[in-house]
Amino acid sequence: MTRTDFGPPNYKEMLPPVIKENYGKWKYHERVKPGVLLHVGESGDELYTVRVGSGRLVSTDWIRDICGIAEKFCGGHLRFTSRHNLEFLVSEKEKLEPLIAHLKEEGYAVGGTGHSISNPVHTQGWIHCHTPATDASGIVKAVMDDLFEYFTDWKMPAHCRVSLACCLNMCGAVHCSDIAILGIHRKPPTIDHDIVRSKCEIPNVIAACPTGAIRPDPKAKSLTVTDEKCMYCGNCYTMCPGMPVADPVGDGISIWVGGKISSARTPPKFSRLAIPFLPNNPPRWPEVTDAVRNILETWASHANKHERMGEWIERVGWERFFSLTGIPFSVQLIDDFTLASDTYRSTPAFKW
Amino acid sequence: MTRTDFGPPNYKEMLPPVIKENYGKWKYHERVKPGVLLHVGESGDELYTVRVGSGRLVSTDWIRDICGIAEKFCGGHLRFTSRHNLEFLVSEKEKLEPLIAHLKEEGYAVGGTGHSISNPVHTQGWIHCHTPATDASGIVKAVMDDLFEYFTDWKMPAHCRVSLACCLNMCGAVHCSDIAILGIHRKPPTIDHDIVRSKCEIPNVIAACPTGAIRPDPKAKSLTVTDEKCMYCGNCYTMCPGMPVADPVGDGISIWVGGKISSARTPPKFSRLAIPFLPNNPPRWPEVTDAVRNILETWASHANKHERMGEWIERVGWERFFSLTGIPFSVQLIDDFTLASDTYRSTPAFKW
Amino acid sequence: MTEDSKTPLLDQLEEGPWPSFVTEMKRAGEKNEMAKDLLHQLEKSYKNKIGYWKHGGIVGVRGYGGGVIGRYTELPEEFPAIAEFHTFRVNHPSGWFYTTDKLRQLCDVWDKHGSGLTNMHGATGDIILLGAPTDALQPCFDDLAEIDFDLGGSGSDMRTPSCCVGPGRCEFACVDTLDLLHDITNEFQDELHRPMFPYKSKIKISGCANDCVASVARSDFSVIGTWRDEIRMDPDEVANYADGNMDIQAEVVDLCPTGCIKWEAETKTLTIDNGECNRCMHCINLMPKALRPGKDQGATILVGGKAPIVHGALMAWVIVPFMKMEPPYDDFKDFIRTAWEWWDENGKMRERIGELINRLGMRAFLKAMDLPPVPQMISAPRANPYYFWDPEEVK
Amino acid sequence: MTEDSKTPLLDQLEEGPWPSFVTEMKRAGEKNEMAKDLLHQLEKSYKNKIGYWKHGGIVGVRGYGGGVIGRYTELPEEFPAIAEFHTFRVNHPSGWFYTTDKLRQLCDVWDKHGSGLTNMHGATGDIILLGAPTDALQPCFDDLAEIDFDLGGSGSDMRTPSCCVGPGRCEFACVDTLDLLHDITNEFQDELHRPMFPYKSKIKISGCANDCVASVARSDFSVIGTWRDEIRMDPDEVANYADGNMDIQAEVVDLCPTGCIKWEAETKTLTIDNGECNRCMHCINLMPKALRPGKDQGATILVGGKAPIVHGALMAWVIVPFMKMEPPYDDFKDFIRTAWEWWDENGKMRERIGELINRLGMRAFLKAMDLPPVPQMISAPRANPYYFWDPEEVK
Ligand code: SRM
Ligand code: SRM
Ligand code: SRM
Ligand code: SRM
Ligand code: SF4
Ligand code: SF4
Ligand code: SF4
Ligand code: SF4
Ligand code: SF4
Ligand code: SF4
Ligand code: SF4
Ligand code: SF4
Repeated sequence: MTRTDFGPPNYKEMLPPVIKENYGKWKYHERVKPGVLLHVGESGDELYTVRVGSGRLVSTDWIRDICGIAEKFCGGHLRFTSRHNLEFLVSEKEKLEPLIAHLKEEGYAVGGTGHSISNPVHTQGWIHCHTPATDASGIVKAVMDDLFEYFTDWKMPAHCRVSLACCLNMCGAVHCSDIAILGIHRKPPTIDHDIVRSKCEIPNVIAACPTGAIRPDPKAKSLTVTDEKCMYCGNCYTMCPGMPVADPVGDGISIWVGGKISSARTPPKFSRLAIPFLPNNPPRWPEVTDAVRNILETWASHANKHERMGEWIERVGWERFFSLTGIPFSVQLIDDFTLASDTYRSTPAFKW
Repeated sequence: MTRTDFGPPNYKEMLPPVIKENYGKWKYHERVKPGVLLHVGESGDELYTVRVGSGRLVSTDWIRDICGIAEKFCGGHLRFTSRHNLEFLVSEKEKLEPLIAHLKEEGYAVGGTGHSISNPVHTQGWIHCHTPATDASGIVKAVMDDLFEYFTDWKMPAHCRVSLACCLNMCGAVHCSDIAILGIHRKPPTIDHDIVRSKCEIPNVIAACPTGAIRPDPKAKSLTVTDEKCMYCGNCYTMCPGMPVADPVGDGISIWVGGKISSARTPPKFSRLAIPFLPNNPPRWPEVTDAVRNILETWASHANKHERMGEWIERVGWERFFSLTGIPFSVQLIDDFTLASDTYRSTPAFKW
Repeated sequence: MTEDSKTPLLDQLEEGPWPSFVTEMKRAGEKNEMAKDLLHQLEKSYKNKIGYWKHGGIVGVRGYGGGVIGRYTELPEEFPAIAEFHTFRVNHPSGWFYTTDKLRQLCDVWDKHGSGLTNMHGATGDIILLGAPTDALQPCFDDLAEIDFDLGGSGSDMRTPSCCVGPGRCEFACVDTLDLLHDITNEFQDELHRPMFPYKSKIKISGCANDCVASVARSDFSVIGTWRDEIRMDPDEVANYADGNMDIQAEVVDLCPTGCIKWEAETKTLTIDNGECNRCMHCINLMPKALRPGKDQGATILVGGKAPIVHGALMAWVIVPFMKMEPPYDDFKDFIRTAWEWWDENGKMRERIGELINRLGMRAFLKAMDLPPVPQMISAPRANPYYFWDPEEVK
Repeated sequence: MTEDSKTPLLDQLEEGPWPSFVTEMKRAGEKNEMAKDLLHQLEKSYKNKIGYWKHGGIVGVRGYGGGVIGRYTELPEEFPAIAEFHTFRVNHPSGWFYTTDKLRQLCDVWDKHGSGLTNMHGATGDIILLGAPTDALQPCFDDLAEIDFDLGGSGSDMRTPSCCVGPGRCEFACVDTLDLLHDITNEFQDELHRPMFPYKSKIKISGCANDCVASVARSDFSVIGTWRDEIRMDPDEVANYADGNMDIQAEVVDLCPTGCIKWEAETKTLTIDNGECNRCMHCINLMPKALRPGKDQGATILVGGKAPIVHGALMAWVIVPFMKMEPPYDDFKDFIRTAWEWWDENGKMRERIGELINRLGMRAFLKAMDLPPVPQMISAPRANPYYFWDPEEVK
């Protein structure tokens, strides 16, 4: 019998000695410089953290590379962050600068702490998922190449979380990001009746559609889709390969802004639609990188210190967000889903 | 043939000379004292307004009384306000104080301007409507007797609009009032099958129910109601006298707070449920008058200057509203209707 | 209160400083049986905690489809005088201004035909003449017509529109509320008097964002005056307010929702960044002598306000951020007509226009109105990805 | 980039300062056919702007109902090495802490059985081992078990829970996130490994309201550390921050959401009215050396967060304002079990617990959980009158 249900490795065995000794007894931290944190324990012990950007889709070779570095500078300990960055944990101060120098030499990206953008949380895209409307890793690479200075430096009034999901399933906390890049389909599934007949269980496909858009077509022994009811979720495709929703023209990117997770100052907020559609333009998605940079820089140059994207927009108003960014306001942005009426404006007090 | 469609009397013929002359050319106003306004025209002309509380349900004798007063002091002109107060329009300053003295002598209630409570907008109640869950005029009288000092004086940080509606139809802007007193039914209709059979068109009754709670009962040639689906709107009773919803035990009062109409400072707000049920206790509804006074005075003693009820509550938080007023928080206050999820709290940042 | 009073409960409501409707009912009751029976039926309601009215057939006057609310007591044997007790909704003059002559005429007509009891006014704005038997309706209306009082709305029609006092007595008015109201009421007489819509439709007009007629909460079409240029300022008067007992920093500046107004206490200088002002009226309200709305005036039109039946209350939504409002108000009338048409074509029975917009989506409404989407219409863009693309949009 | 490169589009993503996943794919491709085919299929996607994966049957390893995601290329002739390309979700250690030994062991196993490509980590927190053929699954898992790596969740089970770094390296942690995570992951092994629920269920744990693991947005059960007593203050350190380059008035006080914190610049005195503080963390974030969370620590439990499928995204809602969080965490485990039971009994297929609460009403959920309603659960009470009374409540 195989062993089962033994659970994950015990974290206690993974912790470096300085953490074991100061566990739960950290006193304060300082942001030493971009990419470098210092945590000080009640004992007076110091722990430096050097944060390094990661492409997340990495080879075992890369993992061995970073293990080598950690062995050299960190007693063989490292961790990853909730946004998939890599963190080197340095307990001997004298190793800090050599580590940083080594990292820079080897081309690692040090940054992502404090008022910077961090690693965009992202998903599979064309690499491994069956419902994507775009790629994930490629756009992230293009966006981060473009915004690299904001990762390695503190040039923004607050931190800014960029995230990406390649379809409405929104794997990741995309829906509450300062800037969210979301792949969307815009066409109902095309139906390959032969495949439907041969490979799909028609009742299951019908049941899978959340909007009731699919009806049986008994004559054709297949299905029909009421296009106006379809919101392109791809659930039918998951059940039945004869109903793909992906389409090179229909698929692309939407941009959402102003979301937030932390409760610091203001409660968490959902991101809201700012740009309903940009085309897929691999390998560098220039329309997307331009849009993200424009939004980021408009915010960075207008917001107050410590004011997140969503807090800034709430202060100046969405009408000002659109006039300052120059993003055209389009009908797609006006909600017409379940809670729509809560987003309509019931006051003549708005800005021109 | 009768004359039809000739429209309302022309307001131009109703205006006093000072208004005709300064029409659209008023320059500013001053609040002289509670109940008295001064408007000054660009011409320098002055118009004093003396506001008098009205029971709204008045006899022709009362109208003739006030006509007499207006003839004596105001050249035969008067107006009513959007909250059903009476306004005497005085263009000769020397008549102002004699008018006020006369009004006080005759027992009229002068007040309702500025930071005071005004006339509660209200409805028919047991006087003339067929769906009330309570009376209107009686509660208003009881509440205003109790709060009279707040009508004649400026003792509050901002103005406070109290309104009443005797059923969910909410005739009046009850749903956006600082304090709303709302009659509610709490029991599904009782069915008198004989009346249903003899007087009601069953399909129409079924169609009238907004929640689909009514089904035909073909055997009894009558109807049944699925009690759990009924929200006591009385639509069925409107169609069919055999289905009354009113009930001495089921009926009573709910109290709502924090609504607002003007866009001054903050956008309009809906009133929200604070007390789900108080019994009908005529003629003076002491539970209701106590509740209203408690809410009003808690607000008045805690709010900042110019801060309306809803603005205060938003600043301190609903948890504080309940702890300061001592009103128990009950499950009825938690929304479970269409937009419910927008009212749940998605942050650990709240007050104990 | 004598010992054998027949209304011991109501009698208690003759005490206290607030005007007593019971006293009014008694005054009317002295000369009128209907008023007397009404009082006694009400006493019974107070005793038993329940109403005694029922819905009846439709009643009315010749040539009109609405304007009279039918009402019958459940207890005609006990209270025969109010066996039929219908009310008139009489269209009030703009701004509820009256000459006493006019009011006295009205009283005479009502004493002749009805209970002698009224509501001055109803929650929609009408003069409510409270209670007359079926037979009296036509003669009463004929006499009302004689003195130039026409009926208001009821049923599935345009309801009696109303407006704030506006230019009649308020320096803030950015539209001539009284004139606009009178004009459209006359324009839409047919819609007012003959139910023709899926449900009721209300228009209310306020001269500024203070919205003294509560239009945003209770009208399908809310017209609210505003301006597009700059707040007019008289710096000397600003200084006077400061010299008076106003703490301009705390009372004005700190409460400005956009933070666009600044106060320099030393130099007594107030500056407004008008581009960032949302025209909420707060500063103007506090310093009317010093600040005034701009000169390029017009109105914001909001659509969809209503009470909660059946899907919950709605506040009206900005649909036209700015419309000039000058006689003959053609743009506005066209707007209303187009909206009614769309509603009439698409609305279900008892579906207000706001509910229809909610059901079919703002997109469909804007398309029907041929209006461009602008951010002023929303407080925030959608947070969900469920936009249904039109094939036209996908190329 | 040679002229006959087979991946001219992807090659462009090897340039630029951000780490390149293409370089990683090429590195893996040098020793592994799967990685090479993956690269080429991706190039084709880049060219044609479409993906080439399809959903397949269920794959897995013995004794487990989840933890492996099946994947098949639509183009097996063109890319035979990835005809089957399933991924493992491997349960990470709390806080994503590793020794390099452990990681190297993992790399060895993966190089032996799979593509040599990984995600460190997946969006739920697992180690994602990206791509192995069906045959390799069991042997690979056996080797993983050998080095003590167990599978994470997939399908309608409890998904791999995750937590912030917490007491491991953060002075703000009010719960021992790492220990709690490890404990419950072990407690709920069955729920993690054998899909048994209506749909997926996620637990995430953050040590404070900064919520560094984004629990509020993306977990059915969000555990967020907090305190009930007073913020601890070191006045000398406050003064030090002021002497540094922090504008305490502008950066801290003016941004405090409750206005409960005051700064006297002359005396350098900071005072907090803790009764009015909502523990948002802002002031503490800015002055960690001077301010610390209180000592009476525990967690707020929020329920219902999720992505938008099908009714729109939800953020989790406060259900338990405060719960002590100490080993063996029985209260918490009972809470989770009771909630799962209710969900399991009442939930439809593919209905997350937040959607179920929305459908059946908070009232039903609180009743099932035997929890009293408190104002902390809501941001505002209902604005509609549609409460359906229980006959029990009406007497
Ligand atoms: C390492 C990490 C936790 C982990 O377990 O991995 C972490 C670590 C810290 N966070 Fe965080 N946060 C981490 C993800 C997050 C997230 C989650 C996310 O981004 O998906 C959030 C919520 C984001 C949001 O609100 O949208 C988050 C919101 C914060 C905040 C609130 C900022 C705000 O003002 O809104 C603080 C407070 C601050 O920055 O002063 C904070 C503070 C901190 C501190 C200063 C806590 C401490 O004393 O050690 C840590 C260093 C922050 C820094 O980067 O400068 N952390 N932090 C995560 C690093 C992710 C990364 O690689 O970039
Ligand atoms: C691998 C991963 C993305 C990644 O690149 O990291 C992922 C990949 C998939 N997710 Fe996810 N989800 C992943 C984290 C998430 C998250 C984030 C989280 O867990 O914190 C979410 C949002 C939070 C939530 O659960 O609501 C998420 C929300 C979804 C949804 C929408 C669920 C909803 O209720 O709205 C679906 C659709 C579904 O379940 O049918 C979905 C479905 C899928 C499927 C299984 C596609 C499908 O419909 O069959 C994807 C498989 C891709 C593949 O072939 O590898 N995935 N998915 C993440 C899991 C890695 C891990 O175990 O660590
Ligand atoms: C006479 C009347 C208009 C009419 O056509 O009848 C009127 C008249 C004035 N209103 Fe009003 N308002 C009148 C109903 C309203 C309403 C409607 C309602 O209460 O149903 C509102 C909206 C209420 C709400 O927001 O819930 C209203 C919100 C205001 C405001 C905004 C106050 C705020 O800060 O929120 C102002 C500005 C102010 O008070 O400084 C205002 C200001 C004024 C001014 C000062 C305007 C002016 O310059 O003349 C008038 C005297 C106010 C006073 O009473 O001190 N008026 N005012 C109405 C008197 C009703 C009554 O008898 O009490
Ligand atoms: C008389 C009046 C109350 C008062 O005491 O002032 C009144 C009385 C009635 N209203 Fe009303 N409504 C009156 C103003 C309003 C208002 C306020 C307004 O117009 O500004 C509203 C809220 C605004 C709105 O329209 O949404 C209002 C919302 C309703 C509703 C709910 C409509 C909705 O869409 O939610 C109903 C129910 C219905 O139409 O079936 C209703 C129905 C009724 C009926 C006809 C009862 C019925 O279901 O048959 C009442 C007749 C009472 C009677 O026998 O006299 N009444 N009703 C008001 C009309 C007087 C006038 O013409 O001036
Ligand atoms: S977001 Fe959609 S396409 Fe992307 S990994 Fe998740 S389920 Fe797949
Ligand atoms: S894509 Fe989604 S909404 Fe459209 S038919 Fe398929 S299952 Fe239904
Ligand atoms: S609120 Fe209800 S009971 Fe009162 S008058 Fe209006 S419809 Fe009648
Ligand atoms: S009272 Fe309203 S909800 Fe109840 S059965 Fe009658 S019509 Fe339906
Ligand atoms: S709404 Fe404005 S214009 Fe009209 S009365 Fe009120 S303050 Fe004056
Ligand atoms: S009108 Fe309102 S927003 Fe404009 S300056 Fe005055 S207070 Fe500020
Ligand atoms: S959530 Fe709080 S305790 Fe956890 S890492 Fe972030 S700041 Fe520290
Ligand atoms: S934790 Fe937040 S609410 Fe409390 S004092 Fe600090 S900033 Fe203010």
